[in-house]
Amino acid sequence: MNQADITKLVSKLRIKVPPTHRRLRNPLGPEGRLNKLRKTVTGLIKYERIELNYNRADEARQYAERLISEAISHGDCHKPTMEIADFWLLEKELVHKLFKVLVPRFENSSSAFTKMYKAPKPAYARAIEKTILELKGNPYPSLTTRQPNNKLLLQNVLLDAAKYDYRQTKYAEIAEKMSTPEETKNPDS
Amino acid sequence: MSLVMRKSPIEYFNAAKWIIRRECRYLSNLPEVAENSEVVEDKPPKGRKPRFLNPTLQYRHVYPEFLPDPNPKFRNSLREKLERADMLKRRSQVDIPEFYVGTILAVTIADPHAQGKTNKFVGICIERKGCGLRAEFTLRNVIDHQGIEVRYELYDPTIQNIQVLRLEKRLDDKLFYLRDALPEYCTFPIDMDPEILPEGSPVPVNTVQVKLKPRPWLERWERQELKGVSNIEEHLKEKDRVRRELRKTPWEKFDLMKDYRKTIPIEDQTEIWGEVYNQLQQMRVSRKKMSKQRTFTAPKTQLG
Amino acid sequence: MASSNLKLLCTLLSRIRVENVTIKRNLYQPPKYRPPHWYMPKERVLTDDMVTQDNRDFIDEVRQDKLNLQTAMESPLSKIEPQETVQWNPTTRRVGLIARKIGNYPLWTKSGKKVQTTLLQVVDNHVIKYIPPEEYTPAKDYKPKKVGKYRLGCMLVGSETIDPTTVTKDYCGIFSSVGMLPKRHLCRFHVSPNAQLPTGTPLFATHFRVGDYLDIRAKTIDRGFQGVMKRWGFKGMPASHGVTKTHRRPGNIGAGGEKARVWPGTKMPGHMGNRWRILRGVKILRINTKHNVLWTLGVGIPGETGAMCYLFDTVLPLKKLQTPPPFPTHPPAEDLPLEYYDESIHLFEQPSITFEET
Amino acid sequence: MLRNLLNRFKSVPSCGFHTSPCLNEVQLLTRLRVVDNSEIGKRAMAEGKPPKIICVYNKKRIGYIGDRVMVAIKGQKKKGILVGLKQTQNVKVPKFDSNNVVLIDDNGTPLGTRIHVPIPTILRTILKEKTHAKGADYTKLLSIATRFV
Repeated sequence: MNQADITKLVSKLRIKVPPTHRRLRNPLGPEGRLNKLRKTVTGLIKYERIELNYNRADEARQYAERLISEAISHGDCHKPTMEIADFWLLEKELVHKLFKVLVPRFENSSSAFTKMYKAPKPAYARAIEKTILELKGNPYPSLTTRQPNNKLLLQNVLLDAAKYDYRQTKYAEIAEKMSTPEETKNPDS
Repeated sequence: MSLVMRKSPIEYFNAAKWIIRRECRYLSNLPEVAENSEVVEDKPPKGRKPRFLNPTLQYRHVYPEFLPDPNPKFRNSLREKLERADMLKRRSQVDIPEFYVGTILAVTIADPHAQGKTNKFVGICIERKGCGLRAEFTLRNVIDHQGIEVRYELYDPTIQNIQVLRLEKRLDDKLFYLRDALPEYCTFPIDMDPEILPEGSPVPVNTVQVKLKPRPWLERWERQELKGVSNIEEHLKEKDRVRRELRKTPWEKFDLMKDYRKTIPIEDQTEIWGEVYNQLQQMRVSRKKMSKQRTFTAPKTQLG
Repeated sequence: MASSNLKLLCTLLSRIRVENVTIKRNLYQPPKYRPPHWYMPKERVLTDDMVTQDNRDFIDEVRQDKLNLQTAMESPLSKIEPQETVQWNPTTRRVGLIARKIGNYPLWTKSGKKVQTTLLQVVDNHVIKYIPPEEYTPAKDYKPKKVGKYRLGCMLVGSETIDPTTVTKDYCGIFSSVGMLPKRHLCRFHVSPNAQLPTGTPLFATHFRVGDYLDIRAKTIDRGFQGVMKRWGFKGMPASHGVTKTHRRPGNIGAGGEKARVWPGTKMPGHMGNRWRILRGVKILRINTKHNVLWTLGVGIPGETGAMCYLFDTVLPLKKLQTPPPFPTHPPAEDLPLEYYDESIHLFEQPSITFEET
Repeated sequence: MLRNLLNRFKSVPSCGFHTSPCLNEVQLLTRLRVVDNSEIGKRAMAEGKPPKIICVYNKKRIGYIGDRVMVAIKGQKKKGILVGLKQTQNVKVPKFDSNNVVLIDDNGTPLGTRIHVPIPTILRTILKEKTHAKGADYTKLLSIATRFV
């Protein structure tokens, strides 16, 4: 059992973090892995919605979340945070976007900063799982269809009826309970 | 100040010895002036959220073993809770003081090999590791020109007493390089007297830089970016410098998820400290009262 | 003449009947997996039912009401008079518990020795059903005995109540037929008929006592496909001295001559772990009655942290129960001490250990 | 110069040697430090020819604390007891910076009259266990120790 690192303080991520990292096979080793992810994180911050392979998306998502949460908690006057932003964002104007646009956008949010969807696979082809990774609050139209008015669907109609019955029996029970103690009380008094 | 702590009149002689030793102390034994570098670190820069200023979070430096192992494979909230409760129970029986790597400690244990006797060891703490009830620390000293290290478990019930002789920090997290340093840097007298810091002062950082013995070394110290070693470059060859450059991993400090997987997030920490803060604080206060009482009562018993 | 012969032949041939046709089959038939007869498939494909938020809340409300009813339910044991219960004898087998492994930490004995312990939490255990020996036919028995020959009955125990909408209707049926909510884990224990318990009896960690020995059945850690060095502890081959490409390989796997084949059971690479294993004779050192946690000696309990394990009284002859345990189980009680300790264990709230001169 | 070298090294992929720390085990031909004041031991240490292990008297052939060893010292065979090891030790057992040995004769009597370094107290138990009623008495070693840790 190892001791936790106490020199650093980090905020908790709102996404599920696997216990170990993915290797993302690369001839340059861990350095090459980070270089790969840097490109993806830069793209995500720049375009706000990207489509890519699942493994890389899931890994890049964690780094993007951490980058934004660091930016939120330390601000742009903190030198180490600035260095980190400088490393992760290959296009330097995105550093401004991170601190000026994304930090105000996510400062008061209580959920994750990014969202990941499964992308449709091509039919009749052996394809790698594709995903769509996006920042929340992006200007593009939503990817999911809005919930239609489903009140008149059969299951809902039946459930409404069941609910009515259930409530009625419940009220009846409560009324019975209310009335019985009074009856028992009356003979006492 | 140390005179007040005396328990028996015989030790007045020891006190005199201490005062003399104070004048001709070893280089490493010199306590440095309290540095205010920490205070600068703690100052909240602009834009920081107020939750960073939660004072209970500072307890992580004093009681690091209360934080669980960050590996999610080993985590379980109930087990951690039970473990913390057991740790507090043990702490209520024995005073486990605040200490850091670099602090000089005296540990007294009941000796199972010599019945009815205790065994005291004085040394500098060179490592603190493990979490929960498994927490360990290692003491090092040079006795009779022989370097000796002893590893102790923090919550071992055979420990009778842990006394801080000099509370200070060093520049590095682990002081394993003392094994390869000249022996005077980790030589401490066995009958060393406790030095008491003034109330409320920050823990001083000892900025002494040790001198290493010539090679061969136990580890490749040149690759570890140590701050507490002064003469590392003297013993290096060109080959070693090249290898050091090759082995450097400058990208590692930007690996945000690696940091994240090694730490306990703030939200979890505030929960943990909120649970144990009150009890720890109470224990501290009662211990302080006890020690004050002792200082007043001890001389009376001597007279009587 | 020839045509009449032909006709005769035809009639003869038509009279031939095919009987006793033997079809050549492979002699080896792998045993078929026969699930126990109370088994029902549990997993269900979750679909979006397009239920309105209002109705979703209603479903939640009903579920919560049912859960409250179950938690408020009194243990059926409290209705039974203590005189009615049968006495325990060394041949009876009691019901077991389902527990979750929640981690390890050390305890110290009174002689100052450190012992590693594994913590097992008993979560929300209830008796679901008792199948008497007359009706019970174990699935795994390849020599089926006549029904009614079994000495032991079968007790179903479930742990951790779950949302009924997340499992199949069939699986829910096992529980709803006896008036319970579905449980995440369902397990059977062989029990003596006199140790049977009524449906809905809650089981606690106090079912076992401190100092007793357990058998623990659990699934080992799944390590995937592994080579011989990790799976069987082979030595491998040297890193140098002219060895090429055979550093972690098994080497020879069989001899020539008459035995020129690989013998069955040869240790080879393959899937490692994720198998049911029983660790027998594990001592209980400490019990917490509030959280229902057992501290057991040693770290050899199969599975990783968070794995489920089945606990029952040990069958080892030297470690069997000597004195009558809580029988058939410990009834729910309010005024229990918070923790029970084995007498060899040093309590953390006791003063430090000193070794007295003898 | 440095940059040239760097570039040359960078083109070569690094070989995957293990860099785990050594175990510091006491085994055959390990050099020891004699810590008592026996004549032969003092002279051997002064000449810079410390004794070598030629046999460890246990089943594992790796010396642990309190084990009996045979050493080759100044052309002679002597027996000794390991009283301090470099190897990582259990909790509360001291780890020394050198592998220390105290020379004894066949009866377990130490050759010297004083041990000038601390001795681990666990030796009290270990040596008592090793001493049998009619065999050698190793506990004599404890009486010449100056200090226990």
